[in-house]
This record gives sequence, structure tokens and C-alpha cells, in this order.
Amino acid sequence: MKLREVFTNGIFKENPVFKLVIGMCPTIAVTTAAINGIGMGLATTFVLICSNLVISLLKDFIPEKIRIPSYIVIIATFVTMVGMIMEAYLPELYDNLGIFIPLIVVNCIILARAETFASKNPPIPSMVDGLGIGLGFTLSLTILGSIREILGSGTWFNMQVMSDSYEPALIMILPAGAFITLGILTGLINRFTTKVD
Amino acid sequence: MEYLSKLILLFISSALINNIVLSKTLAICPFLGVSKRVDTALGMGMAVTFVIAISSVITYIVHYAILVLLGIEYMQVIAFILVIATLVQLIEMIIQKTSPTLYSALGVYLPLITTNCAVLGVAIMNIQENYDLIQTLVNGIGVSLGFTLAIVLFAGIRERLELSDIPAHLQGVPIALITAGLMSVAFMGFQGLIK
Amino acid sequence: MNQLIVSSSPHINSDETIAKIMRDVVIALIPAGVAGVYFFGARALLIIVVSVVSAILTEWAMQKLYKKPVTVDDWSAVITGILVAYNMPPTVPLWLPVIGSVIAIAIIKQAFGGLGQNFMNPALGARAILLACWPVHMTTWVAPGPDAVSTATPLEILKSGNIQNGLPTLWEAFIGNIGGCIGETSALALIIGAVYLLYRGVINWRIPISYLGTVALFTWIFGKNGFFTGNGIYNLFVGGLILGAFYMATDYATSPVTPKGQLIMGFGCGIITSIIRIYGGYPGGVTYAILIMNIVTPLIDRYTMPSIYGEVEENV
Amino acid sequence: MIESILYPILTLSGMGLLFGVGLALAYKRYEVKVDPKVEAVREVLPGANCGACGYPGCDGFASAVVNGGASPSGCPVGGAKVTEDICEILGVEADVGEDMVAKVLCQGDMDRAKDKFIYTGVEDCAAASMLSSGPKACSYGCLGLGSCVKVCQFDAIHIDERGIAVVDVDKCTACGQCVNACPKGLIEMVPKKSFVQVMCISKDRGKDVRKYCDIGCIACRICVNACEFGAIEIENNIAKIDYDKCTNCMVCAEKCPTNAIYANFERRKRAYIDAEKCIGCTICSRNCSFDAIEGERKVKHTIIDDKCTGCGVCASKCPTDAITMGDR
Amino acid sequence: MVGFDILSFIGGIHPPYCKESTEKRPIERLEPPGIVVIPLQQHIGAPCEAVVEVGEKIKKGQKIGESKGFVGAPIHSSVSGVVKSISKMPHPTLGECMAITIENDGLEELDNSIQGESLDSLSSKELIEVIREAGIVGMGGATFPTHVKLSPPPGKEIDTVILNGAECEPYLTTDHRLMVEYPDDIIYGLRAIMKILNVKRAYIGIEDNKPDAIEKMKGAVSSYRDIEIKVLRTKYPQGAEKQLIEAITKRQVPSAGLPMDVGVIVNNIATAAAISRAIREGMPLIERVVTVTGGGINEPKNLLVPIGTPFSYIVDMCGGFKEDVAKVINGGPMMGLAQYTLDVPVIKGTSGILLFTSKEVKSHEEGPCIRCARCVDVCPMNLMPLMLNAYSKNRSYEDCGKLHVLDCIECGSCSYICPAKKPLMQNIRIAKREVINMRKKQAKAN
Repeated sequence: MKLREVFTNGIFKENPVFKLVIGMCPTIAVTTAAINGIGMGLATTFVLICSNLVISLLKDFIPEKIRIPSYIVIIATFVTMVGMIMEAYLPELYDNLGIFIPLIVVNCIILARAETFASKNPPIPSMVDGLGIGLGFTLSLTILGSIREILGSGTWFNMQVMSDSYEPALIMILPAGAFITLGILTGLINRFTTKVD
Repeated sequence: MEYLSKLILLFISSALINNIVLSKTLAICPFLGVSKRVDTALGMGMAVTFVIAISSVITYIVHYAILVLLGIEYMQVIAFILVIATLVQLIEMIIQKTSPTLYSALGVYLPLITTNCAVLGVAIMNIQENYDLIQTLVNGIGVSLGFTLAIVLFAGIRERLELSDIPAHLQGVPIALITAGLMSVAFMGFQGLIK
Repeated sequence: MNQLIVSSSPHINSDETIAKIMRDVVIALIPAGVAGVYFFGARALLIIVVSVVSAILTEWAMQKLYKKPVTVDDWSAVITGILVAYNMPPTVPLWLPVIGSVIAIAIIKQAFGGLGQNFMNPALGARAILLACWPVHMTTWVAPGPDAVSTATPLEILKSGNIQNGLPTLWEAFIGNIGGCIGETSALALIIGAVYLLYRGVINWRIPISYLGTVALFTWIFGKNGFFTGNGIYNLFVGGLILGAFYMATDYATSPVTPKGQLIMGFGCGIITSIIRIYGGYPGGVTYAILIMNIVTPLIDRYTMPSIYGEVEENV
Repeated sequence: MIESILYPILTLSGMGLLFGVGLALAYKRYEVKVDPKVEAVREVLPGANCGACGYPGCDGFASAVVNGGASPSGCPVGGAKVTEDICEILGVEADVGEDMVAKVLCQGDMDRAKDKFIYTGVEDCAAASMLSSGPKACSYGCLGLGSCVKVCQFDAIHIDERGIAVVDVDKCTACGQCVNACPKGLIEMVPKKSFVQVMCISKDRGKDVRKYCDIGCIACRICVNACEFGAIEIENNIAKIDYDKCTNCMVCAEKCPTNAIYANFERRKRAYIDAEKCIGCTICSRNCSFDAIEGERKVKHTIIDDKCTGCGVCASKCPTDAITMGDR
Repeated sequence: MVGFDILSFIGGIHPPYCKESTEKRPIERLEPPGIVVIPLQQHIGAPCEAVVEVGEKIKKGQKIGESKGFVGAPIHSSVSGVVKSISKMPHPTLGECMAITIENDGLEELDNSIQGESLDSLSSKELIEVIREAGIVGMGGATFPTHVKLSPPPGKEIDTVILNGAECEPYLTTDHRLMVEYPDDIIYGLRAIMKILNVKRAYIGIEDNKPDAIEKMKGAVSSYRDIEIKVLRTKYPQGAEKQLIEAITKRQVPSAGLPMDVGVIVNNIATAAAISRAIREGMPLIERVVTVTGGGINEPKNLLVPIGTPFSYIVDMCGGFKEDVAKVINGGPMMGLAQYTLDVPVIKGTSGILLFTSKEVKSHEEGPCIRCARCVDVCPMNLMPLMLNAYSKNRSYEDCGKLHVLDCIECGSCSYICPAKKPLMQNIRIAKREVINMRKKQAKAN
């Protein structure tokens, strides 16, 4: 597989949110605003790239039987790092994302990529794979976050985009709105990506 | 007495008002994945209850007995996930050997729980909220029963959807998400039960 | 002789049809609408019309979109439209009933396959969503009469505990001379319609009676001033209880089909309504009570299957 | 300073060691034998335990795949690669032997077969056939209500506009679902390379068949006599082709008075003689049942185009491989 | 008037009964047709084999088919004449079946074997033999051989006999007329059954829409203290065996069980009358009463018809059918079978011939299930027809099995009541068949 394919694969064909339907907790929880979506997405991307790299490097040294715990520890290390970095430089975003930063550890996207890709491929493609999947995840979260922010708050990246007379639909920034929006969005994507007989 | 009523309120809050799935939006993956049949959902819910109850106590001890003592609270995530992963594997092994019936009812769901963010989430929340040990246990059980409730109800609806004439492109995940959203709307009715 | 028709028995059918049943429900809803318009004026009528028209249009559009046979003539969309409007205060801006009907039909009904396949009452689901979106619009009440003086509903007054100050009498509550949603004010009009539905066999007594009974009992027991001090009867006629118990909790698609299950449905609705009324954050609990029981309905059906004729236990 | 590095390392490694040893001991004590196949499938799965397959984790999916029920392609995370691996482990090999394809053995559509009544009710052949064996006057005929269509997962069978089920040869995977679903037992697996089939299973006498169907087999034996290879027999009033003996010469289909025998004439072959290789031995012309090869001894032979049926006997007999079968 | 002494069961429907056109018409004897077609299978169990040959001259009442198995009943000629052929012919319930075609010579010559006896001179064993030899089967439509029913296996204590005079199927009036015109025959047959089973208690259940029949029957049993007339509420399916037993005795036949499991044996009114004739006159079952009715017939009638008479002949004798006949039914409208041809003959189980015009055969468009639960309310077996229908359509037959689909008595109440006009009954039938096949396969695998 060419690197470019590895990269685009994660964004479209194996988009974690819309196609694989994994990593749903942060997807639903933090996308109340576009900025949160991007922040969460990039944090996850960072962890993905780093853990994919390290796991790819260490793949020949980690014994088969304890590979999963080892992977989890590696991932947890990077998650802790991300958390610390964000807390230091982006405290507001860190507060917004809250508990979902540490919970990146248990985002099945990361472990899944470690198992299916990083543990079987050399470091460079593994990093690219992490980048692709991560960006695919980021993109999905940003789209969802944008829709919810615009409809639910009338703003986009905190800029007023709807006219003043618009009365925001508060449900969009509640979990219920997230579920329904994501459901409709996935339905629309299905509609336009699967061939209709 | 006041402490007891506090515990009861905590329990109601964590099970219904702040339902882990429908309000806190944690543990969505198993919620969507293991909810196609009511029986499976029930098994999953029971297994989660079991693990969360034990792990919230152990992580509590690990946090205060090791991390706080050594002043390395920032190691929380790594330490907790290690504890949880080990615990889950241990429990799985033990019941697989000792009680095949329990294993077929609960054990098969255990591996799935390692990556169930509710387990880690509850562990971390317990520390964040400064609960004591008993509150930790009550919260853990409340959360997991809330999860069980949500996933079993969801599975009941999904079994019915199976027989429905749902538009082609909404079948599967999309309609499941919309269903979850509507359930979340209904659960908003519990809000304000505790001021 | 022509070629004969062969089909499986039975060879005769009752002449009841879906459209007839639904039309009966619409007829039963008319008195409450008349009462609403009488108390709140022409604006109430406008809201009802807007809501019904948008419900019908949405139903038509969704069925076209999903390439299904268009069945707007079965009256079911009309019912949903009416109920959406009945569950709104008479002061709402006109775009609100439109959005409500669209949500009810497009998301809650047609996305799940249309009539009979939705698991949640469309009108109530839409109401809960609107309530979450625009709480101010959905909870601004006016007193009956031409002046549209803003007021509080009896339930809000009960909740605030300020009973001496302006709580309508039981008689006023019964005939509907109180603040509230368009369709829920007049218990009298609703009961007239309900009697018609019971008489026509469209609904049976199980859900409404067990629902009302439970609410009366619980609000009486757990009164504001200690046990057995509540006014259970008064609680029956305020808020959307009568509307909910007879017209929405009994919704075929979203309530249990087993006799035992229907009793449980009514009982469950009653308990949740009472809890929310007594302890909850919302003054009225009917909407959420029914929605929550809608969610539980598949499980109720599952576990209350009647034991079959001549059930043999070893046989299971 | 040193503590801030030492403590975490010590704690972590201490915990790791403790848990590792604990787990190892526990493993020794509580080891349970697992089906090696399940284990093997489990190995190729992603191990993310995400539950997206609908089973309780990768273990659950693995045992579901091995012990029946789950499709090997059920893991959305693993994708095609995992599916392949699982298939390999399970030993789901490509169909052994000949490629088969389903064929609906009836051509009695609305124009050519009579109905005995008007059926109303559930649109399903099984349902209709419970009522006086269905509306077709011929109790063996295709009812065209599509029980087979509903069970086909590959979209390979359809009811055509004349009310008869027809298999799309390209999509058919020979899974056999339709064969089981047809209440009339009309669908049969035939070799993919066979282009001639008797499209009727009516065991009624020819006289009766004629009454209700223009295109049914009337057991007239013309095909039996026409077949040069003894591949057709009449059994229970119905012609049967022995596909091992059939050479796809399609003569039977040409001779059949009711057209009950179907042949795909587009796929009819023709013999070609390579003039360079032909030594004029006359073996081919002596073996040709249709007098389609002419030529004197020691002279290059030629094929008479309109007599050759493409049966291929000459090609198999030619000592110098001078004859090849090709498209027309 | 609903009195406390009017008995019934839970569930059921109230279809329009449409019995007015025939319930007051006395039974007429039909002129035997020129040709009769007597199928070799007219009962549940092993089919008969012909004991006559083509060209043979036979007499009325002569045995022409004999069944080898225990569950089976012999078949007799209903006319005297010549056997024309033995071949496959249309059959009202089986589609096609081997049948003996006899050309009637019009002489009505009786077979020598036909000789009357009396109830007192025969032992219960001999009575059973008489009934078997007469080829008597359940005449309500199920056609189960009566001698088998009357021979319960050892260990089954029978204490009650019920005669089924409910006739809950709309349109049909054969049992009604029999009760009005031949009450003594029925009682005689009932006494024979009681003697065979050594039972001291018998009930005759009659729906309260037949007051004249109730009165006649009450008069007929006035001298017997051990026979009681039970008045039943008019409701379909009141005449279904299990529902009838529950209404009269308050006993519930267990799932997958038989009436004899609760000590009861139920027989049809017409069967009892046939038993009486077999004993008193020695006459085998070669004719029966058939109600010919429906909007498609010119002169609705109750006719005594020789077995084997083609429907077409009967229709001709009832003034012919009206132009737009669209459906012909063997039996009642709820459980009867639609026929595709009038060439089918009357068999032992044919209680009625219904001719519906196209106006009466309303074609309904199927709507979505609105879960109104009317089918749950009316199901006399407490099943969940809407779920069974959905699972059956979804091919989830295992789930159907779990919901006791095999307990369905196919009364059709669910289909009748459904406002969405769903073919519940048909889908449930499919499910039943599939579940039975599945269970058979499983049994084989084990």
C-alpha cells in the first residue's frame, strides 16, 4: 500500500466515526462546539501517531502474550503527556474536554490501529496511518461540532454566524442532540455513499 | 441518617439523572454494539456492574494508598488502566475456571469491558468528586445499574426495530443513534429530581 | 363462469379499518380543541391548523422521499398534528408548531418505518424536544380570556407552594378555565371525547384508569404537608394528565399490546408522573412519564405475554 | 529531583511486575482449554474488543465464527484482510469440483401456462402453494411470487416481467438457499458449463401437460432419439439430461416440439481445423455424428459450418490436436 | 339477554352470522346425480384403497374403499351403478386425490350388508365395530375417524361426553336444522356414544341464536336425566373443541393435549345422527346435510346430499349461481377452503357450500400493523397473533415456535378483526408448517 493510500484510507474509506463506528464516546460527548471537536480530534491524532510509532518500533520486542497490556500502557503514557501539555497551554480547552482527555486511553480506535496496523507495519507507514485515521476522526468531530454549535448556539468557532433573531435550539448541545444529529448524518452519508439499486 | 440519604440521592443521581450513557455519553461503544438482543444486553450490563463495583474500590485504594502517598497523581491514568486491565483479565480467568455457567452468562463480555470507558471514567470521576470509599462503591453500582437499564431498554427497542420497515439508509447504526437520542430526551424527565 | 378467487381462510373481514379508528380519535379530540379555542381565542385555532398542515405535508414528503405509498389519508398524521398543537401554550410563535410537527413526523415516526412502527409517541417526543430547545416559549402561559395576561399553571402554583395566591378552583380546573396548553385545559371536553373513544372500542380502560388512579393515589399520599395531605382529585384535572392518559399513553404503537402490560404501562406512567410532580424539576410530568414508559414498552410486552390457553408448565 | 523520576518508574514497574506475576500464576492455575480454531481466529482479529461486530468482544466473535452463525466478514475494524485470514483458518475453500449455478426449471410464464384460479393473499410461493398447490394450472410450475427472491442474499434471482423466476448466472454463488426455499422444488443446481437444460419438471402425462402449458415437457421422446450421445432419458414422464454425457451440441433443444428444452445458442461452439496440423486421417469425420466434416484420406479436412453442432467429439478424437473448439 | 346460565370463553369475535336465508328451511333430500365422484380419502389418516374395479357393478352402501391403518375409515358407494374409473380427481380439501367415479343407474339397490340392529343388543365393542364399518368420521369438518375417538387408550378416564351443536361458523345451518328436525336421532347416537365410553354424563352445547333448536333438543332429552342441554353465548369460535369444553365444563385442555386429557370427548351433532342411522338402519355414512348459501346462489337450501355429488350439480339444483360468483367455499367462511372449480365432490366433512359474489369478496389493501392489539384480545388461545405474523414474515420461525404458534387452532379470528387487513392467519399457517418441519428435523438429528 502506498503511503498516500494509507493516509486517505483513514479519512474516507475507514473513517472511524462514519464508517467503522468506533470511538463514539468522545464523538458524542465533546462535540458541543467546533473548537472542542478539533481539539479532541487533534489530541487523539497526536496519541495515535506517537503510539503507532512506538508500537511499530517495539513490535519485535514485546512478547505476544502481554502485547495488549503493553500497548495500553504505551497509549496511556502518551495520553498523560497530552493531558499535561493541554493543561499547560490550552487550559480552557482542557477544561471543556474534561474527563474525555484521560479517556482517550480507552478509545478503541487507538488500540485497534495498534493491533491491526502498527504491530504489523514499519514505523513510517504506521505514523502515516495514525495521521490519516486521526485526521479522519478530527474531520468527523469538527463537522459534527460545527453543526451542533451553529444550530445550538448560533455561533461557529465562537463567531456569531446566525442572525440575532435566530433562537438557538438548545437541544443540539445536549447529548440527545448529538445522538440524533450523528444518526441523521450517518444516514445521509449512507445514502450518498452506498449504491442504490 | 443524613449520610444515608446522601448515599441514596447519589445512587439515584448516578443511575437515572446523570445516566452514564444517555446523559454523560460514556460507554457508547458497548451500548451500540452489544444491544442487539435483550439477553446479551442483560449479560453485558451485569458484567459491567460486577467489574465497575470491584474496580472502583481498587482504583480508589491504589489512588490514595500509592499515588497520593508518593505524590505522583499524574500517573493516575496509567496506573488505573493497568489495574483495570489486569483485574478484568483476572476475573475472566477465575470465573471461566470456577463457574462455567457464570462464565457463559458474564465472562464472555469481560474482555469488552477493558475498553469500556465507563470503567475508567467512573474510577477517575470518583477521585475528582472526592468521594469516600462507600460513596465510591455506591456511585460505581449506581452508574453500572444505570448502564444496565439503558442498554436493556435500548435492546428491547432494537429487537422491535428488527421487525420494522426502516428506510434502507437509516438501518443499523443511524437508527440506533436516533433511538438513543430519543431515549436521552425521555431521560431528561429525571432532571431536577434532586436539587 | 369466471375464474374463481382462492385465498386463505377466513373469507370474511370486519369492516373496521385503520382510517376509521384514526378518524374516531380525531373526532374525540374535537371537543378539547373547541374548548381550547373558546378559552384562548383564535390564535389557538391558528396554531392547531398550522400544526396539522405541517404534519400532513411532512408525512407526504417523507413518504415520497422513502418511496413508500403515501398514506396521509389514514388520518394518523392529522392526529399527530393536533396533539403537537394541543401540547403547546397558546402564545408560541407560529414556527414552533411547524418544527414540532416536522420533528414528530420525520424523525420520530417516519424514520422508524411509519405508522405503527415508531417506539415513541411522536407528539410527546416532539414536545420534549421543543421543551429542551426553547424552554421559554414552551412554558409561557396565559390566563384564559381575550387579554392574554400571563399567568402560572395550577401545577406551577402547586409546586411553588403559594396555594393561597390564585390557585383556581377544582371546578375551574375541570371545565378548563385555567392556564395551560391549548388542548389540556378542559378536562371536561377531554373526557367527553374519551367516553366516545371508549364507547367506540378504540381504546380500552386499562391504561387510562390505572394511570389516573395511580396519580390520584400517589399525589394524595405524598402531599406537600406530609402523608395523606395531597389533593389527589385536583391533581387529576390539572396539567396534561387527562389528555395524556386517554389520548397519548393509549397510543397503540407505543404502548403494550398485552392486557397485563397495559396495566403496567398505566401504573408506571402514574408513578413517574407523580414523582416528577412532587419531586421533579418540571411542574408537569405527564410528557416524560409517557415517554419513559414508551421506552420500556418493548420490555413490558416481552415479559407480560399472556400464558397461552392450557399452558403446561413442563412444556416450556 | 531523583524521586520524581524514581517513584513513577518504581511504582509502575512494581505494579507491572506484581500484576504480571499475578496474572501468570492465575493463568497457570485457571487455564482452560480453548478450541484451537477459536484461538487461531482470535489471533487474527484486531483485539480492540470494540463490540462493533455485535458480539461480546473479539473472543465472542471468534467463537461465533467458528461455531457457526457469524460471517467471517463480520469484523468492520479488521476489514478485508481479517476476513481473508479467518476464511483461511476455517478452511472455507473455493468450491471443490465443478462450478455450479442455480437454474429455475420452468418457463411456464403468464403467456404460455394457464392459471386455474386467481390467488389473493400473502405474496409468497410457500403460502400460495398451500392452497390447492397454487394458482398455476400445472401443479409443478413456477408461481412467480418470489420466495426464492427473498432468500437470495446475492440479489441473483428475480421474477421477470412475465412472472417467472430467473437466475442471474453472474451473481449466483450456488449457495443453495433458493433451492430450499422453492416449495415446488423447481430450482436445481446445474453445472455452469452446461448450456442445455430441460426446463420442466412436470411428471404429468403429455396429454395433461398440453392442456395447461405450451412449453412443458410432454415426454414425447424426440429428444431421446435425437441425442447422439445417449445423454437424455425419460423418467416419470420427464426428460432428464445426464450432464456428464451432454456435449452441449444443443440438437435436442432444436428438435424439442414444445421448446421445453432450453439451450443457450449464443454459446454454441464450432470446430476449427488447423490446416497445418491436419494429416487427413479421417478419424474426425468418421466420429462426427452430424456428417459435418468432409475430406478425403490424406487430404486436409474441412468443417461444414451449418452442420457442425459444436459437440467437440472430433476435437477429442483428433490424434494431432488439429481441431479446436471456438466461438462461432 | 345475558344470563348467568349462558356459557362462554374468553376472546372470540362476533362476525355477521348471515344464517337467516337457510335457518328456517327444512332439509330437502337431493335427487341423486347421474355421476358421483367418491374420493378415497375423506378423513384424517391413511387413505383408503379401492376394493372394487373399473366396470364392476356395485350397490348403494357397498364398501368400495378400505383403509388399512387403525386411523382410517372405509368408504361406501352412495348410489348403485357401475364404476367408471379410478383416477386422480379434484378434491375439496386436498387439491387432488384418487377417486372412484360411479355412474348412477338410478335403481337405488341397497347392498345386502345393510341391516339394522338395536342399541341394547350390541356390546360396546360391537358398537365401535359398527361405527368403523359405517365409515363414520367427525362431520364438523375435521373428519377424524369416530371409532378412533371413541377408543381412548387405557388409562384415560372419560367422564363426560359433549355434543357440539354450537355451529358458530356464520352462514352454516346444517347442525341447526338437524337438531330441529331429527332430535331423536341425535339423542340415540349420543346414547350409543355414552354406552361405548361407559359415561354417565353428557351435555349438548347450543349457541343461544338457535332458540328453536334448544327447545326441540330440551324436549328430546326430557326423559334422560344424564343428558343436559347447555346454552352457549353466540360467539365465534364457540364450537371449537377446546373452547366448547371450557365453556361447558370449566376444564382447560392442556397445550398440545387432547380433550380426553381432561376426561371429555366431543362429537358433532351430525356425527351422532350418523351413528344412530348406522346402528338402527345399518346404513353407512353415504350422505350428509349440506347448507348451500351465500349471495352467489339463487335458492339457498339445506340439502341431504349423497357423498360424491359434484358441487356443480348441487348448484344447479339450487337454481344455479348468479353471474358474478367470485369465490366458492367448502365449509364456513371462517375456516372453510376456497375452491377453484365446481367439479369437486361433497365429502364427509362438507358442511356447507358457500358462493360469494365479487361484492362479498372484498379485496382489502394490507396496511401497516398499528399494534392495536385487537388480535391479542380476540385470540381464543391467548396467543400474540401480531408477533407471530411479524416473526413469520421475517422468517424467524424459531421465535414463532417459542410463542407457541403450534397451539393456534386456525380459527381466523385475528385475521377477521385486523383493521390493517393483515393476512395474519395465512402467515401463522406458514409459520406452523415451518416450525413442524423444524421440529421434525431436530427430532431426526437427535
